[in-house]
Amino acid sequence: MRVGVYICHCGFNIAGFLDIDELVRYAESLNDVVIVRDYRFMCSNPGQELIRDDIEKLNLDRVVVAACSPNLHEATFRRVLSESGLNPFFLQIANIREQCSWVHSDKVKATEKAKRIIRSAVERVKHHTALESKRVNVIPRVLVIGGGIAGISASLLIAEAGVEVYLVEREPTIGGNMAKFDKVFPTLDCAACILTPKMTAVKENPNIKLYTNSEVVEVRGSVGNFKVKIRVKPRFIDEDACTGCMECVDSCLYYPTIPSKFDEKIGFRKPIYMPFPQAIPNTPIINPDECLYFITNKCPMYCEDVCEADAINFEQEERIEEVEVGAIVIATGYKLFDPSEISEYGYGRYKNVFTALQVERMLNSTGPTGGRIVVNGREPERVAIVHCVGSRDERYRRYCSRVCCMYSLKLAHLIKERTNAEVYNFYIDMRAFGKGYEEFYRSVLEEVKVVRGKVAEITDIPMNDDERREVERGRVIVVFEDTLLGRVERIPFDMVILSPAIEPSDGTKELARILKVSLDENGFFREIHPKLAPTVVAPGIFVCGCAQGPKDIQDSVAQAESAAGQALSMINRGFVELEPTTAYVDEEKCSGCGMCVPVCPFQAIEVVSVNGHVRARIDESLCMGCGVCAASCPSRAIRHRLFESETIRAEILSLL
Amino acid sequence: MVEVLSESYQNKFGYEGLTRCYQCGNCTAICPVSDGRFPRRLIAHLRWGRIERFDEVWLCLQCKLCDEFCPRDTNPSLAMQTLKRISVENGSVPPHIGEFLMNVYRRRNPWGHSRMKRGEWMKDLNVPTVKDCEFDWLWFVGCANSFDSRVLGVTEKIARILNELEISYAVLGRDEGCCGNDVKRIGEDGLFELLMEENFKVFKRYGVERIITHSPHCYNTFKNDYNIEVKLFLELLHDFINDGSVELKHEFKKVVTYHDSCFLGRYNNIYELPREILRSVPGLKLVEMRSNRRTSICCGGGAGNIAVGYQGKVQPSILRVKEALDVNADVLAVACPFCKIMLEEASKSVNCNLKVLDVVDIVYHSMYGEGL
Amino acid sequence: MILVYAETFEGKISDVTFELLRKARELGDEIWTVVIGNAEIEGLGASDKVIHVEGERFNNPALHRYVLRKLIEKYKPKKILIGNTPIGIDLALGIMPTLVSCVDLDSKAKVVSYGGKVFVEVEFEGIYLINRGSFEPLKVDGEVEVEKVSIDVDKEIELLDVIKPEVDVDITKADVVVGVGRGAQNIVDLAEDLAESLGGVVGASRPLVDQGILPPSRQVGRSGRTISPKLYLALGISGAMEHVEGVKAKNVIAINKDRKAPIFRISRYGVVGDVEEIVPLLLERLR
Amino acid sequence: MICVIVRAVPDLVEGLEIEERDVRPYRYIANELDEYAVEHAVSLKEKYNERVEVIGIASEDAYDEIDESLYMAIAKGVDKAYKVKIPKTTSYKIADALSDFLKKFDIILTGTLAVDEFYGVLGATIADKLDIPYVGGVRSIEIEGDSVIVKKELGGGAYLVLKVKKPALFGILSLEKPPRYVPISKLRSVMRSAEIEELKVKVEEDVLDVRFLEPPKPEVEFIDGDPEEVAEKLAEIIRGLIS
Repeated sequence: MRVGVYICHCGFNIAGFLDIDELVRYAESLNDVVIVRDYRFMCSNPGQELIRDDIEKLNLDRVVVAACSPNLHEATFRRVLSESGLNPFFLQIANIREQCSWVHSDKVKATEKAKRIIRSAVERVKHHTALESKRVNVIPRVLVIGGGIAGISASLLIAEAGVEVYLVEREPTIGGNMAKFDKVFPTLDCAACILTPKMTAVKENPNIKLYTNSEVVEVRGSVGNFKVKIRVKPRFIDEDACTGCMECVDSCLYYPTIPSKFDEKIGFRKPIYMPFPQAIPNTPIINPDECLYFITNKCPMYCEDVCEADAINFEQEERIEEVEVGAIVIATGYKLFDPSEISEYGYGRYKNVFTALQVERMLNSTGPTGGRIVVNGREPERVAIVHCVGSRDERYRRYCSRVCCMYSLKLAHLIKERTNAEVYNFYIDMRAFGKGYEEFYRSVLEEVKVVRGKVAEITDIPMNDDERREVERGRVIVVFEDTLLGRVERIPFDMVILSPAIEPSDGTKELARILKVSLDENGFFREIHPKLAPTVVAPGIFVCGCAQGPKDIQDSVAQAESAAGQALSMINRGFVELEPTTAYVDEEKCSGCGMCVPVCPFQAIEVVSVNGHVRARIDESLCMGCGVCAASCPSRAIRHRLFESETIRAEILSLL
Repeated sequence: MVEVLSESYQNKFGYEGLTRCYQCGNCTAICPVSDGRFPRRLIAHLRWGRIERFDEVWLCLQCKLCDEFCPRDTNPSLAMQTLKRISVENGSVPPHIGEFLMNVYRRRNPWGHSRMKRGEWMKDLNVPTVKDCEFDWLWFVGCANSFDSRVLGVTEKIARILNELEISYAVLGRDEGCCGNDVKRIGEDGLFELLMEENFKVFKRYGVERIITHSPHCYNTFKNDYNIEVKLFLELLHDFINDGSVELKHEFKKVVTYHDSCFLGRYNNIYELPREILRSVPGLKLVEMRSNRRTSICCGGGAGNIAVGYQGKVQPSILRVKEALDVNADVLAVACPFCKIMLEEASKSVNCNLKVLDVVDIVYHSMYGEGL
Repeated sequence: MILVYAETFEGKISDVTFELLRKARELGDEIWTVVIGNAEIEGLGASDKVIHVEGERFNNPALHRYVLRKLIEKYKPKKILIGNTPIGIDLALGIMPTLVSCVDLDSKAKVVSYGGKVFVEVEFEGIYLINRGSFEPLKVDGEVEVEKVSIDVDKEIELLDVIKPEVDVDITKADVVVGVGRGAQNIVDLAEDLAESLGGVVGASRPLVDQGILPPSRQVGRSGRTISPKLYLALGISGAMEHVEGVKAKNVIAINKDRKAPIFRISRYGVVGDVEEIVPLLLERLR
Repeated sequence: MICVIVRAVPDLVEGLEIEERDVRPYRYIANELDEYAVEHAVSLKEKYNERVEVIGIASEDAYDEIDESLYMAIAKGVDKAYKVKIPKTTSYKIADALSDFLKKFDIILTGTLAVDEFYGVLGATIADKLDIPYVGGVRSIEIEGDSVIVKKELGGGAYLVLKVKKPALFGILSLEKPPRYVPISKLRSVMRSAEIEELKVKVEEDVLDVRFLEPPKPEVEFIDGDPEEVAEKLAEIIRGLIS
């Protein structure tokens, strides 16, 4: 064997800490090593050229690159090998940056460790065998999960490229949280005016198959070839027949007493309802848990009577639809953190404490108050907007929710616009980072009072009797320190608006389980690389919008279109190349016990009969190379390419 | 005057929460005794290693209320304890704290009472001492319960109940020292270590393995600093009420509100135990004050302030009594001798009819129909 | 011959001197009273003779011990009576035994020592530093023989200044303190009047100070001031330890509703009753 | 150079046993006013860079117990500590014995009085023995060249300001600000490292013929009657007490 070892300086990242000369000397002493070279940036063109030259001139048959993590440049160097006529898998990366130079404080000891890392790579690479990559065709259809602004944007872009889209939405209508807003920052556009045309476009695009009131319940397969089960819950009104005349809703004898989820529970609806007038599909829905027909079976069913289109169908049942797609876009969005968890803010206890979304609904002309701000039947004279409710808080959500500062300012502006109230914004740090945001912040500063200090407590109990008189009749007192003045104050308010943290929407964990992808520490979908692959969750699975982390509408849309672009790019190419580092079965040894079947997270293994013997079989197009089956096999019949027992053994022994 | 702390100081005292603080002011806003910028500004100063007004730190009662409200796990109370430690190390403690510490050093109690008189309360009570019997439990009586006339009644009742229940217990009498809980909160670690060494020596001498105590202060330090097995007298009482050994026969027809001791509540998460005991008293109506459980405010007696009373402008004990009056309580129940001392004094200051009673007082009354 | 030291302050003979004269008279020996520095010689009729050591320089009490030493060497008195005061204490001398905190001297001298915890009886002859209030004062006007003596003192102690008490009320220095507690919080004005009529000041227990009824400078107790008046009149004070520890009064009179109130334990006289009822009546009589 | 004399006295808080011919304390402690004197001396050291030494005087019983106070003084900044064992004796004999040792100091401080002192005043006696000026009742001390400016308390809020030529001895009565606190860790490390020199001085015995008695316990006398009567009696009593 002829092994070449290439040690990268990575500028100062490695050379600034490890003794490169020492490493070179050491590598040269290793068995079978015929050439050792070091270079400032091995990943650069001249660096790659060094390897190419050596393969050719020195007849190398194995290459070790001692550099950064294989996540970054393994593909680069594999290509170098393959261009030089060597099998690309005759490469091993020795990670002496992330696992060595960056993380240690003792240079001498670190250099010793780097030597071992290089030695183990050399020992290992000698056991590598030639592998061939496989190609799988990509099904030219895309599943988009979630019909908020991100899901809508992604679906439209894909559909407009002529690719079929299945858009699955859990709620009875698409539009998501954006549909609840009145206006959006910083432009103060009417949210409905810019959203509803897109919603209609979804409805009208023949390439989009819309499933509302539906959920993804199962996903099998892998990149290019996903098999998806969608549960479509009955709406009890035929979408195709319904004209959206709303006669059925009007005729329902039930009083609108059910808190509307869409109106954030400050508005009320009937068991048959349309979340909002521009809902898509423009079809009401009947909630069987609330409808008298379903509960008592004694309803006169006026709705059925008045429906001229005969769209009401109490017989509708839940069904499961199966679709096959090549790529999946996750756009499941967010929900608000429940501020009643912070008991000292009294949300849920005091009638004049609201969440930001509730106020959005109040401000919206289609909302429960028709766009008026009212608290206990009166227009508030003094309004507090509390930023960072649950965000940046070790006790609740540690992260910054990114949009609260801006939407809080927007709410402050809208309240000033609609009422004569005095508005206070309480913030910790004001984060107005986007395009046009600073300008917006500046303009809002002219009309509202902005206080630096986190609200500690909201209470209706006055400190002493004088205050009691002043704050009587339904006011609440906000207790805070103005940290710029260094003064603790208690100000009574008629209305307090909490700007809660943004958190992953309900069911995110379940969906991650179904998709076999991971979530980050805050419960959002974890991207492959936060900087360079922010919308990729796994091969063929993309994420956009708030499902990936809190963000505003423009970022959500940009990300949605990026995800759509990634999906289209895959479909356009028509195939995906699969890593050959998969597991395979040594049929001689396999006893057919089936232990491996349930442990495979990708359902890639089944037990089949081979020549009358029961044997495990691995579908290598589904195998993601995780190795769980190999580890679980009691007879060591499952092996793993590039991670053969001998290879690993050689690697470990050389480290000891 | 700005005092500059060297980095080694910050390292030495090992307080790590500082860099997390984002100066939101929650601690200040929620602190019942804050002058408007304490403790937030001190934390900012500490972070810079430059302290403008060191003496501000002595406002702190180490009640941990700010920790409960801190969104960043900064633990301001720990920062205050650290600053106190620095002050103590420099010998600059305010007179009332110096007096407290000297009293504990010389007499092993906050008030400077005679060590010889520590066992005087038990004169006619038939209380076994470690010297004259075998015992399972050491009853560590604590300074307040041994000396202060306002809580001696509670001590007597505990002794009677222990005797009646035939608990195998004994007290140290004159050999009992100070547990050092508040010494530690003041940041006088040297004195705390001295007390701990001495107490351990005494425990060893008499073969003490398990401790019961009524004072949450003793309980806290035994549990968390000494790491010795310790049980609250109330836990014992709770068990006996539940298994029927203690019968609560007599009605106590009063509206009672319970004041959480910092050292039971925020320090040790014991919120429900005393409430459950109170609820099991027939006729008693339990109501909650505006701040309760984890948001409960301090009586003002912690961190050495019990010796001469809290010296800050705002008396938290008075705020607390007013809270109790706001919910129309007849009785303010406490489970800590310090709380009883401070709140009884405050209820006199407010000039109201609010009675401050220990949970033990109420249980005793319900058991025997007397003692109030 | 008994020598009585007449303590003077700003040219006036202090009251304690007359107390000493009463005892000296009882002892029956010849009495010489020593006045040092410029002073108005008044009320010393009980003594047989006054030795007056004049001189501007001797207005400085710190020099009196050296004058006294010379007088002792010169006249060799058997007993010397001196008030146990901040000035008197300096007159303890190395050349003649001194008995401190003396409260009586007949055949044997009686002394209060060990912080008041022990009485000592001793046969003694020398300088007696006698506690204030031990005897009834005996002030006798009338002619008395004055012998002017001039004495030279070599010690270099120079009087630079005399600082007079600040006008603000200092309860620690008052001879009479009227203490008000929670039971008397509605009659603080009456208590002020009562204190004024007795030439005293008003002190308070902690609750009243906490309520802001009286300033902290008036607080008596562990967390306030320690007072040592001749008379402490405790109105509506139950006598919590906190409070009682600050009371070092010679005489305590307490008025309280509760016969069991601990304040009575340190009281010489007690009244069980309502302060709001009794104080106005008392004030009427004392005016 | 400054010297402070610290006496071990009975710890009155812990109580005493009174026998006719003797008083037996349960514990000893440094005389509080002497500790104030240490405080003054340390302040002088800080301000004028004077060397400060302290001498502890203790009977056989208290000979070990005085150590803590001396170590405390060292922890506060005193440069050197001595101690002397004394038999049953009087201030006069102690003054005789110590005057030689004290000669070299130009400022000597001690408490104006000790709690168990009734026969002689140690400070004043030593001053007379050394033939140097003595001022008792001192609250504050400043050094000005070869003189010392002291503030002497007269009671009732009045003070004398005196200028005294060194060498001199002062009896301390009070402090202008409370004594500094010595962290126990520092005290313990001083106890481990510092040394107290035992001064070999012969102090003569001197036993007085005294009897020790329990002080009379005042009993409260309740004044009964209707309010008018009570007020009348009370007024009479009060007049009697304050006249």
